[in-house]
Amino acid sequence: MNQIIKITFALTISCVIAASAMGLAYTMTAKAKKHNHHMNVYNAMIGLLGFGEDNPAPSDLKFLNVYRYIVEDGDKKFLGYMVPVEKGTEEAYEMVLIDLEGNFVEKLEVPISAEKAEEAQDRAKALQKVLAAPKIFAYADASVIATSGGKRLGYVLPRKFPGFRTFIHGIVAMDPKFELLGLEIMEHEEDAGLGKEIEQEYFRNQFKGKSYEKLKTLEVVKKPLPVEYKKYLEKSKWEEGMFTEEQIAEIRKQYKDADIYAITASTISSKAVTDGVKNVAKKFAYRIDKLDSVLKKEKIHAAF
Amino acid sequence: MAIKEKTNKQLFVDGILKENPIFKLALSMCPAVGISTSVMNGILLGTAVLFVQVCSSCTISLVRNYIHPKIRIPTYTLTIATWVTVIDLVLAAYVPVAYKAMGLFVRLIVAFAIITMRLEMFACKNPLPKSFWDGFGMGLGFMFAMMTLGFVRELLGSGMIMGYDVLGFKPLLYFVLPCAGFVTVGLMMGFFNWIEVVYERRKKG
Amino acid sequence: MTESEATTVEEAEKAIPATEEEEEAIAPEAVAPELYVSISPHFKSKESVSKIMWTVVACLQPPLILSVFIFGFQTLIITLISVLSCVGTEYVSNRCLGRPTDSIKDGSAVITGLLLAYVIPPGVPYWMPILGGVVAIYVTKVLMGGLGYNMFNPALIGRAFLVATYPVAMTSAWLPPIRDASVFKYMGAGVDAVSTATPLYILKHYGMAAVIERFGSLSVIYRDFFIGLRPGCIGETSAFILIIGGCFLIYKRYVTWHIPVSVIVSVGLLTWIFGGEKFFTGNPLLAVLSGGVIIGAFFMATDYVTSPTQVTGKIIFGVGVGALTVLIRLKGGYPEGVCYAILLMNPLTPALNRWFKPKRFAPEPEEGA
Amino acid sequence: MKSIKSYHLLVGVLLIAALFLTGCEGAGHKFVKKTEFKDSDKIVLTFAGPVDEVWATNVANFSCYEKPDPDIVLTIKEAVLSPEKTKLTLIFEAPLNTGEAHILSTTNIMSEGQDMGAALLTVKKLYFGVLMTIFLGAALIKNFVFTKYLGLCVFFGCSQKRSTAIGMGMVFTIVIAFAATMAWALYQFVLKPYQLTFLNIVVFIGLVSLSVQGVDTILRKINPALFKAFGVYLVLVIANCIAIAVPLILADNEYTGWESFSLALGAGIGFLIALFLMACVREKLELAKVPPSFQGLPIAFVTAGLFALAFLGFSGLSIY
Repeated sequence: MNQIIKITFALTISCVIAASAMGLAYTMTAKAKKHNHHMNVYNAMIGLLGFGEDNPAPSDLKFLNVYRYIVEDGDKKFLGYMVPVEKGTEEAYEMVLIDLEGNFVEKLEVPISAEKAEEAQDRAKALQKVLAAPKIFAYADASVIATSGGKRLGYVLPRKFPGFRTFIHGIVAMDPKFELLGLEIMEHEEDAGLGKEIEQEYFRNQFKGKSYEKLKTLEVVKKPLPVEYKKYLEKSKWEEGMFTEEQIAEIRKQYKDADIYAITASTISSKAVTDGVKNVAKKFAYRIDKLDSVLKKEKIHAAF
Repeated sequence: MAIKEKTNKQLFVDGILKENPIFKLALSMCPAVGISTSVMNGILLGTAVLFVQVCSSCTISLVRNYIHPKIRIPTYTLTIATWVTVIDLVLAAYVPVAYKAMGLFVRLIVAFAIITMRLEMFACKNPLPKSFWDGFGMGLGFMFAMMTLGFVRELLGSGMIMGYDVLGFKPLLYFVLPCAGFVTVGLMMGFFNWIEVVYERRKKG
Repeated sequence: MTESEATTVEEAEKAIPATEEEEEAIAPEAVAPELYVSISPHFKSKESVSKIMWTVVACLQPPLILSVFIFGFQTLIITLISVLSCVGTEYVSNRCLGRPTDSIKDGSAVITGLLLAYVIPPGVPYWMPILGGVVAIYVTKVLMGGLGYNMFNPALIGRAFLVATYPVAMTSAWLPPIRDASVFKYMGAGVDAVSTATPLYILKHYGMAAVIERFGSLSVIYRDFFIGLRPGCIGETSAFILIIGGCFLIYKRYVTWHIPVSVIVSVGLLTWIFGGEKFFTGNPLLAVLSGGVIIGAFFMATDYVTSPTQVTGKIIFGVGVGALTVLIRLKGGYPEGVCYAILLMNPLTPALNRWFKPKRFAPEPEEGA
Repeated sequence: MKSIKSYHLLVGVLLIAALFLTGCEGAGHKFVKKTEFKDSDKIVLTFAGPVDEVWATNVANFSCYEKPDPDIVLTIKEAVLSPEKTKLTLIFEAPLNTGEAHILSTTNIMSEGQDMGAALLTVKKLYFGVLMTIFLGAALIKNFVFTKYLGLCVFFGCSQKRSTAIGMGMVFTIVIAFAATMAWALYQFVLKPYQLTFLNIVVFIGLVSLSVQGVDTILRKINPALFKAFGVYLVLVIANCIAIAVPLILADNEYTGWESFSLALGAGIGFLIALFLMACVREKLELAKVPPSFQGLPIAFVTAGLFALAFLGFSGLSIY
């Protein structure tokens, strides 16, 4: 009996010590982790918009989040956009309900601060207050609109789409005319040596600069990637004087309307990414048009 | 076993060569096969294992007189799990790129046989400095083995070393594929056995 | 990739370290009169192993000759390189290990070389079969203890290795058959310049209609595929010649009919059931004639060492190969699955042998384990 | 134990797998028997009776969208009715995202002049199919041993003899299925809501040890014979990294309860298969004249590498 008490006591003590050590580590790292994640996404977005060391981002660059929800009221369905609006100097959020045909339905103020709006749980709590019982809402996705000096610089869309193995998490960036600014692959589980090549610059950068018209009919071709084009696409490997301005302009012109060259022996992964990007861009372009016209008509002063 | 008479230096060197956790003791094979696709991966996971091994060894060595023999193993597990959690959190917070590269394996350090084994065989019987050197040697031995494997696989598989293109082409894609890990480890083990035979022969002759 | 060898210190001392290409090793065989324990198969006929092997080699010649007329002269070169690579690896590694080098005379390395060449596309670069041969012989056979001990079919391991290492060449270096008797047509031609797609690839990705569009009406397809006029691996295309060779082996009783028949029947049957839009609408004849079913059934799955010895075991083995082939073909990531199906069934051989051993008349011994 | 021969077990496993494979499906509307995806761009509707051809082949009668995108109606290119008029195939312009549920609404269904009412159908991959995919994925396609390299210490330690391999594999399967399901519950209902996810590692490894202890006690009481045969392997389960990897994976991927169970069962069966195959080969290898410096573990590793090469054949396999 004595022994049991002794063992239990020892175990409890060690568990408490271990738990507090882990708790301490957790509290010390939690903030850094969040900040890191935030910076990671932020840097990816900045990079996609074309800013970098030699082309610093403007100081008034802002990323504004638009959250899309699906709202059900009985058997009626609406799209709910939670948009940041200008209200004096402060930023506030409004929920704009739009029916499936794109007509305005309702406008609701969401009591939430800009900081808290980034947390899914806080958003849900705030929305619960304005979208009362019979209405059900479900989060769909978030789109980021980059603005500077009151003008839109581009759209950044973090999305996931099906790949060859599992889902691919990527970020698609478009300019206000829906021309593709770039593609970043964040997470995926494609095969090493094969589908994994989708993270390579020579594949991702092929999407850069494709016009919206071209994008709609973008295909994957099973042809070897031209050597010169590949060199051009691998921007991080550029050396001083490798390309003259004219050469760059010429390559850009030559391949502007080219289809996507498939990764050798991984046509399925290449096609999955291409289809995913196509889908993301098409859906977003369609929706932002509808949303814009509603905002204009209803005189809602969105922050973007 | 003559472990107890060994000096600190011997303990350290043995961990790297004679009792190399991967090539000699054949423990903790999972990461050796799994993520030894590049030298960098080897260094990263090696550092993590080194940290956990040294910290756990020191902890156990410090409290070795207070551990009740009946709950020895649970205590080891708890100690290792705590240190693994700590390094897991730290890596995720400060070196997210490395954390992503290693995936699940950082957290799986908790199930690596080598660490538990060193605690049971060495740290619970020896004072702090000795346990420290033993743990340090074992950790470095693990790192060394991982780096060797990573070197072979990275060079043959993608023609690169530490991410730098040295060959300019990819000689044998097979070696970066998951399935190559087994064959590489098997061949390397055979190679080390052979080296040992040659070494012994030289010493005798 | 440096592999090495040595027995004991004393023996190693006597040995001269020999270095060659990728293997270096020392250690002569400890030659001592010993009780020879051999695992199955135990041959009781008058036929020696080497006679059987050389007969198989002879049976494998017609497909080679035909392939020269179908795909051009370079198939002969590829085959020669592959055979030389296999025999060379066997010789060098046995020499280094101190094993008797006359084992290359038994012809098994030649068979491996031939089969390896027969299951790679005709448009691959010439150095590729060298690599395949080294892996096939050294890793699969020599390391496992030589002839009779390999667990997997060496030629197929060679192929699987090449597919994993050079997926692009191994899945796209197909050539369209030559119909104008110009055997030097593709010599030196780049792969991309002439590459085409195999019927199974077209079937998997574009459907039956595309196959018919590409190769002509069904009756033409059956005729051409039976003769061997289709894109495919070097030695697998001609069902007709392979069947004649296989039947000769069966007639000589070097192999029994169980495995080939069960493989072919199960592939046909399962494709018929599951291969179409609806159940029972698949095309069994096309499934058997395209891809490597025939060569796999007659020459690979029947390999003495890696297939069961008893009738029940043989049939289960064959059906397993057929089922896995159809599974990979219809649902898997590759258009053809014969190679992997055989490789996946090979390790089951010892278990099948044990489960279906012939009835013993003596009382069952106590299980020691 | 003596009466159970190893191939009986194999047959049993196959039978269970076959049972799993024959699932049944529900419906969304009384006249619609079945809705399913086909290929990448088709949805097939099966009706309880023949429908009017004029109604069925008019694509304007159907509208379909992905569940999270109700505002974007997918374009249907063509509707094809089967000769017996009960099966309608809707062909879409673009490939569908079959991972997502689709909502398909129809105008009033016309069957032999009768109006059967409008239908609002949900088309999604069968939940059972999802479970099977997870199960087969863990057991074959992404076999933990041959493609994820986990549990190798136990894999090489216990694959010398077939009887050991089967014993270890079965014990492991039972323990992992039990532990992973518990881990899932604990993670979903305790750790996540209270934001204690940083305790994952400790809690999961504790749970595995507890399950081992639990199975040990239960087995000892209920079936001493079985315990005598399998008891030795129980301790080894803790040393197997698959046992800790499975709970971590299902926590990372937010699996549901059934999905977690399938994953754990698949992982266990996959481990059993790997052990069994390896044991078959290693028994034979013992008689082989393997070069001396490769004897033992090195050759076992090379063999495992060849297995992994053969298992590549399963890559990309998608049954559902």
